[in-house]
Amino acid sequence: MNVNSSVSNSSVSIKDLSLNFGAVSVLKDLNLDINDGEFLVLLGSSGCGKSTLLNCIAGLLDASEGQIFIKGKNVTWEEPKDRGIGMVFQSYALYPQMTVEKNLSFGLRVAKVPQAEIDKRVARASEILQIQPLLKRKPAELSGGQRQRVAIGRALVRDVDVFLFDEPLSNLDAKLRSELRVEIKRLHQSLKNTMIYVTHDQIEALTLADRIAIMKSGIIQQLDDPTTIYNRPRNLFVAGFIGSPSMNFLRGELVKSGDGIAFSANGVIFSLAAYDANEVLQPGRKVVLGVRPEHIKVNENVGGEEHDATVDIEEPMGADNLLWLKHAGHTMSVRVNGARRFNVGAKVKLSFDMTVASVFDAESELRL
Amino acid sequence: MNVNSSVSNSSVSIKDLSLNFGAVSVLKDLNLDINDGEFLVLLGSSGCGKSTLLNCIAGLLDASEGQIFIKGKNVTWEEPKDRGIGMVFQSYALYPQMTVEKNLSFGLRVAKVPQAEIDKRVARASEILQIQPLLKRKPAELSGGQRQRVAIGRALVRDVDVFLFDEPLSNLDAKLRSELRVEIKRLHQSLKNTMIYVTHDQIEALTLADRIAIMKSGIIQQLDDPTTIYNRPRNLFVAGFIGSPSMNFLRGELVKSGDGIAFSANGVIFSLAAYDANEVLQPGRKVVLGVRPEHIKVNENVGGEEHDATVDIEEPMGADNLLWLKHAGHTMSVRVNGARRFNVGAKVKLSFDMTVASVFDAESELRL
Amino acid sequence: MTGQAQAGRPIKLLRNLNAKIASIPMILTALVIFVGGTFWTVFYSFTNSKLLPRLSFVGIDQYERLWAAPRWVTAIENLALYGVLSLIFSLVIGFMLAALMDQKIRFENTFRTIFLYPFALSFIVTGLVWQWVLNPDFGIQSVVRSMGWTSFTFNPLYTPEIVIYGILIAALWQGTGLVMCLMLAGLRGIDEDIWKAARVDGIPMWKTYLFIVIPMMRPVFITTIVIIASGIVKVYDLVVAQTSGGPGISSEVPAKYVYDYMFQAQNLGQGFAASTMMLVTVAIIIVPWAYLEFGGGRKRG
Amino acid sequence: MADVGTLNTTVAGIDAVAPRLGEGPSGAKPRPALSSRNIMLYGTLTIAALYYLLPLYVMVVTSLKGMPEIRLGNIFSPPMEITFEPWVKAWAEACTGLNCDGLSRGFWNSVRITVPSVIISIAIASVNGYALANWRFKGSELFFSILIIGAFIPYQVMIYPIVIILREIGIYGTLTGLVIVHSIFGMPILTLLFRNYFVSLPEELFKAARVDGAGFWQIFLKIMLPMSLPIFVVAMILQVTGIWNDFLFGVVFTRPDTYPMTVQLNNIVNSVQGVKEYNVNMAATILTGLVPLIVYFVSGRLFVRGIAAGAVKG
Amino acid sequence: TDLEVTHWWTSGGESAAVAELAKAFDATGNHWVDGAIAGSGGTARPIMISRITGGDPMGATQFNHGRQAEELVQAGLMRDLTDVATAEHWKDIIRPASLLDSCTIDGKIYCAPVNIHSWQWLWLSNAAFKKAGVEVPKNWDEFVAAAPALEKAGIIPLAVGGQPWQATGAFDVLMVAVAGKDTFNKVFKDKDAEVAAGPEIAKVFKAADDARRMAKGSNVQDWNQATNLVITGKAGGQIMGDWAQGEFALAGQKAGTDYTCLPGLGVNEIISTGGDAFYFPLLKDEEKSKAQAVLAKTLLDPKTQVAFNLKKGSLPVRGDVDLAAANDCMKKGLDILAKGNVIQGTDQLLSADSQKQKEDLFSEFFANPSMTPEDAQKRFAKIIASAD
Ligand SMILES: Nc1ncnc2c1ncn2[C@@H]1O[C@H](COP(=O)(O)OP(=O)(O)OP(=O)(O)O)[C@@H](O)[C@H]1O
Ligand SMILES: Nc1ncnc2c1ncn2[C@@H]1O[C@H](COP(=O)(O)OP(=O)(O)OP(=O)(O)O)[C@@H](O)[C@H]1O
Ligand SMILES: [Mg+2]
Ligand SMILES: [Mg+2]
Repeated sequence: MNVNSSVSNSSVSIKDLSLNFGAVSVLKDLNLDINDGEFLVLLGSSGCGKSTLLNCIAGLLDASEGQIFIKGKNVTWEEPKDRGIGMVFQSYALYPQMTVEKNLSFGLRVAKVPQAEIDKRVARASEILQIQPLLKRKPAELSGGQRQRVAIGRALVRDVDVFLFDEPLSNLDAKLRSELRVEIKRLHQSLKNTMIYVTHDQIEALTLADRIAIMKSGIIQQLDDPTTIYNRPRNLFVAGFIGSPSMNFLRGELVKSGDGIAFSANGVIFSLAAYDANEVLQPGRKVVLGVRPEHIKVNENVGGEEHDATVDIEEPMGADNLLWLKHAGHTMSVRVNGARRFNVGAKVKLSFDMTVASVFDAESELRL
Repeated sequence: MNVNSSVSNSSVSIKDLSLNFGAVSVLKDLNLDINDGEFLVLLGSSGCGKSTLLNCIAGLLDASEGQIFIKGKNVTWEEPKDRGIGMVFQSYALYPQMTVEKNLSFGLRVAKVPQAEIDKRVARASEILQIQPLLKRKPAELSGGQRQRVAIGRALVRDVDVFLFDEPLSNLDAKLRSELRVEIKRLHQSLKNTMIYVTHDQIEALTLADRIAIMKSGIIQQLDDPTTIYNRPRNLFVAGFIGSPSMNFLRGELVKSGDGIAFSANGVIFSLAAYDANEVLQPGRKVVLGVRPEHIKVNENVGGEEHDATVDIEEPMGADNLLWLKHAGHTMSVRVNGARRFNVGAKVKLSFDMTVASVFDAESELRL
Repeated sequence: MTGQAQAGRPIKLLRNLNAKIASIPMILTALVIFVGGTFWTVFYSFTNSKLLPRLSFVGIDQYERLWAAPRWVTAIENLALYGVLSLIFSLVIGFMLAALMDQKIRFENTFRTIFLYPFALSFIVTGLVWQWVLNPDFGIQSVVRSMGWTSFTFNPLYTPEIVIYGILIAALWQGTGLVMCLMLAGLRGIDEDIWKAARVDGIPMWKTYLFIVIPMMRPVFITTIVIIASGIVKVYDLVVAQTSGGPGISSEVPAKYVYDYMFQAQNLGQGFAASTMMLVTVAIIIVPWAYLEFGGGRKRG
Repeated sequence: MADVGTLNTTVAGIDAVAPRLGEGPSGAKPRPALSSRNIMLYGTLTIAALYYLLPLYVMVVTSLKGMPEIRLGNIFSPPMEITFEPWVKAWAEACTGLNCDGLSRGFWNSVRITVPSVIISIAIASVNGYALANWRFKGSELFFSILIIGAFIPYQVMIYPIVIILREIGIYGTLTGLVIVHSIFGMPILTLLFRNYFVSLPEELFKAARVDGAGFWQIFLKIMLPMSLPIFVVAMILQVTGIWNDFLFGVVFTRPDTYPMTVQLNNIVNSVQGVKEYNVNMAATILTGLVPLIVYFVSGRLFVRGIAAGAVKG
Repeated sequence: TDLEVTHWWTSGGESAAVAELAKAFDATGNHWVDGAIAGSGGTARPIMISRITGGDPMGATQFNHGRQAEELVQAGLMRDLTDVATAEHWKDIIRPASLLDSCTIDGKIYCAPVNIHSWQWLWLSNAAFKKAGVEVPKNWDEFVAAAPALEKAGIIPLAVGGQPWQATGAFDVLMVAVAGKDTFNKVFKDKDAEVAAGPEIAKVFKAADDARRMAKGSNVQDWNQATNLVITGKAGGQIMGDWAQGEFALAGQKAGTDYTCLPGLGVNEIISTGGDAFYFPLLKDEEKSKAQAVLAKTLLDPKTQVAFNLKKGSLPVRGDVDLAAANDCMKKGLDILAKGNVIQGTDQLLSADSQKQKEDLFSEFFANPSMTPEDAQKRFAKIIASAD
């Protein structure tokens, strides 16, 4: 056994992992340590390599370079079944010709686990997931949500250390998705396994994760807890990727203004007195100012100057109302309470909450 | 021409429409009047008959019974092309081997529209949709959003009175979806055509619609503007269908309480003094109380009594934070500001905003 | 660290050993029979082997003789004519039948069975039946004559100029059913919405087929063409059963030339040279296709 | 339930505004059964069907006539006097050389050849397709490409080398040898079919089984096979008809006492005793084609489905 | 012992003849397993050869004696029959001697000839000529002259089947008749291309041109179907080997009354002495080897020879048998044979390869009226030039 002190306290540890499909390099020198019992979400847009990474961890794809440790053991060349992982797929991947019960027990039967033990584990898993009434049915006779539950059960019976989920909820409709999301969260709270969860839905990522790894083109952009990711995105990409609608970005430069520093774009000045890290800001620097839609107040001053804007589009979404405003030559989205309604073309005053804004270097795109 | 006074002021009018597939009745005696220039959204879960209705309007399916009028003309037996409609499909349905330009102009060329006119219309449509740079490309070389824009363009060049959209955004990812949603909204504001839009995404429905028709099993449950639908759902189905997470429902009965009426469930009393229609409420009636997650306040009194609850699950979603609370034997979802965080197991106090709650008869399931 | 990992790295050849073992029959077939056999044949085409293969090289003599032989030239011409016509007609007829079948017709099963059943019959049987139907003394010609049109002449099998069409009729009868099936499967795979979009655009049915659906069915057409083409190159039994290459040499085909010279004329060298030429023809058509279709490797998640 | 209540109120609400049906067309557009479209459609199909049925009809009719009636001429006229003599003769009495037991002997030979050949060739090809779809290894695509190109190589090119190879292993002229030959030549197209089919199955299923610990054979037998009925039917039909109908291999790789039915058919048809006995020939022809025909009639529907699943991929 | 014997004798007369061989062999206590392969030599030979080279040889097999099995012998696949031949004195009884020469390679004998077939016969239907109102012709020229009359009566003058060897055979027959024995030998034995391109052969092509014209409309494939046209009076005549006689006999027709035979086309009474022979592949099984020897002996047994050849319509290979039962035509043949007016068959003179090329040429020539005799002759000369 290759027990290695640097990885022994993490459940899954990936060292310098690279993976190429022919000439295309999909994962690039990736490092990732996942703690025991942690719920880690891999978030990124389509094609960024999330599934590829997950498949590497599962042993379904061979790494081109690098190593993978699970529970301190080097499993880089182990068969999937010997890695102590269970996996749940987007399309459920239930064996269509087997009943739910057979689906759950297939892996155990293949591994020649004694029947009594199989029965026990199936019973336990189906109790946890409340699928006892479905045991005799075939997958075709189940609804999407039920299928996904069975798929989770299949990982559950294997009594593994690490659960891998590859977009398990993408095929479900919005309502079911939010229901199962809660169930998975509850499952994690009760099992306390390590879980690695791939998704491109940021709501899932934000709600489920202990930590989120945001990926782009095979590289992890930021690995942090959801709050940090949301409030202090490391770079422009993360800032734009997380949050719906996107953070508003304004390109401009830093200027001196009275006693402190301010941001100027298209001749409009925004005081940055309230910005949390304003000691690193130097005048003259080209920067991008990012403000989330919910941090812009309409006709309600939260400190700092007020800006004139016109309502361009209103999108009432029930609890919230989303406004698209024209302001000094760019469009801005602002989220207000669903009860507040505006007319298209109405003139309003905006106030920016700079305590929670972000300033990025225009060139390196890193947060300052 | 069968101009009929009762339909002349509406753009599309459907009378007693029924449609059966063999023995299965999919649409049942459906009546619907859509005003000129209105944006009507057909909202319902999968299989409820939305597409079927849209296809009937387009003339792609023959009604079993009933009539359809467009611009006052009875088109029940007309060919699709003669109905003055344009249609946009979920799968885009672009002709894959033709360039974007050919896709846009093919229908016109077949209809022997003069070339000059074709050029003019294509130019106009591509300008509106900003797809001029794509005109020479083939669909395979376009992104999903671009494809959908071309599909809209194809309807646009036909200069039609009525636009039909069948879940045009379902195949796009979340980010693109919200972008195109805004574009469609803008398009409607500038064209002012009648638009009928099928979706099962309530956000789309709420943000886009002038009026929403909520369907279930081929029957329209409620036809109203989004605010009414959201705030005063006609029945339990609509109330539960709209809003995410769903409205919280409590089953119980009405009781007298002091000076007014109150709701009682599992021994907990909720005063309905603030309910907007409390004059129709009679004590003793079995009812369901519905309160939306954002209308429950945590540790913040908005009037009425306070209720004890325990935090079961916390789902931080960035701007908002969704709490699942255990309260008197049932689970309740509550939406709070994203900055407010709670620990699982924390004890909190809830306060219900009854001014915006709904009370439904337990039997007829209609809102009181 | 890296050292450790390398130590654990198993020998490449042994990974997925079962898959490799299971593929042995395929590998053997590919290498020994298809590659080995082909090379063997090409190799011996440069010898003057007669009844038995022997290693006495004569350079390209066999090829010179081959291309000087009127029968070979006729065979190649016939194959080209037959190939082009049967390709076109199979596709056209197969597609039209499929398009008709796709109109939600009644008795679809019956019609499909009728169109498909000849495919179950061998070329030998097909050849015999059509020889009989086209026989001038008993078949169509005599029947039409007996109905009063005494000067009616339809005798393809004994008329050198048109004998290849007689064979074509039989080949189409046998093969179009399968083409129809393939096309039907392709048509059913076309997105329903495309049809709807075309109807809303007011595009007539035939234009929709011609300009939209057929181009969309490219993969199906390719598969079909490959299947038809591989049959065309090999056409042998049908000709033997129907005309034996006659009258004269007017319905000879290359495969028959190969067989005749290899076995009847006991001139293996000549037969090998002829088969090598067939192979070259096939390679010119097929290699680019196979490369495009399978060489690049399909992308998978 | 709620529906009924809502239905009534909803409809009532709208009813108050709009009167019931207006004038003009209503309901489904009438489509006469004898529209010109239908006449064209069914007319064309029927004519095509006649073309396809004609030879079968001629075969059957001819096989039921006596020779004198055939000589009279019209091949299309129904038999004036039905005789089963030709059938009996074709099945049990027709001679080739000194053997006068008709097709009956060839029938059982064909069965003995077809059954193992079909089973073995499908078994091999399905495993190939599965390995190619799910367990690619270095070079697997190359072998596959060779195989596909091999489908185009005229059989004549390879007969001679195969004769030599079989002779060297010492199984020339045996049933084993013939089964191997059929497996070899069925391999390209069958492997293609199976590969395409297995590629079209969701790959996640395969991955799930691997995570579950199933190996190469377990996944194949327990997961893939049960899902592959349509493609197996297609393969079975293709092979049964292909092998049953085979003439060239049957004649080259067997000996007279194991000649398959097609060779016997050819012998009977070509063993002309004076005048050609067309009725016997036709009866023999039908008898020979009967097995594949029955297979088609019975499983034709599955065939089309399987073709759609395996052969035609997007 | 069971011995499988392959052959391509499947027509009516032929199989009756084979039955005689089988009967005689079975009488020796062995068993003749019949391996008939229908079609013609062209179909059957490849199968036989691939079985022999493939290591699955039969007990005995028919070939046309001559050069068809040459290489098999050279490859050591065939059994040496010299011991049987010596014991049975084949050298003395077989006549003409060229038959045994064709079986001899490097001084060893490898086959047992069973019959002599000659190609040089014109078979005429008396009924057809009667119907056309002309005399039954006495030679080729008269036949050509009678053709228009036959045609007028709706009779095809000359029946030629579609199988390529029929056209080739007819041409060879015409060559002997028109150009004579010497030219024939110069062309086929010496492979003299100059003669083949010369005026003598041009005459032959002229005759072939006539034959081609007269053969238009035959519309049959097999030789016996063509013969059947003559038998039924649908055709005036047919150039075919003496095996056609079997068909006439089977149809119950009598030479002289129902049909007429003209050896050497009535021009040059010379016959070729091709024929069939049995070869015996080398077998490992001792028992079978012995049975092979028995079979070889049986085949040349006088009684077998008579019975077989009467049915087959061919001439026996030994001169010492009594053929009283022979019919007119056969007797004519025997006479010619006795006179020594014989030539070797083209099967013996040319390799199968050259034969095939010839077949290709003449089947094309007969089917394609637009091919001029001159062009055909040029190609013919080329084939002869490269022949071996
Ligand atoms: N077998 C393969 N051969 C070549 N390229 C591949 C293969 N599998 C994946 N890729 C490429 O690798 C990249 C990453 O793919 P991957 O499936 O990991 O993306 P993903 O992040 O899971 O996306 P999605 O959200 O769409 O599932 C993509 O660009 C894809 O095209
Ligand atoms: N051609 C058909 N034959 C029989 N039933 C059909 C047919 N088309 C649709 N249906 C049935 O009609 C019902 C309504 O279908 P429809 O497509 O209108 O639903 P939808 O509301 O558009 O759903 P989705 O959101 O999934 O698109 C479904 O139950 C469906 O099964
Ligand atoms: Mg993925
Ligand atoms: Mg739909």
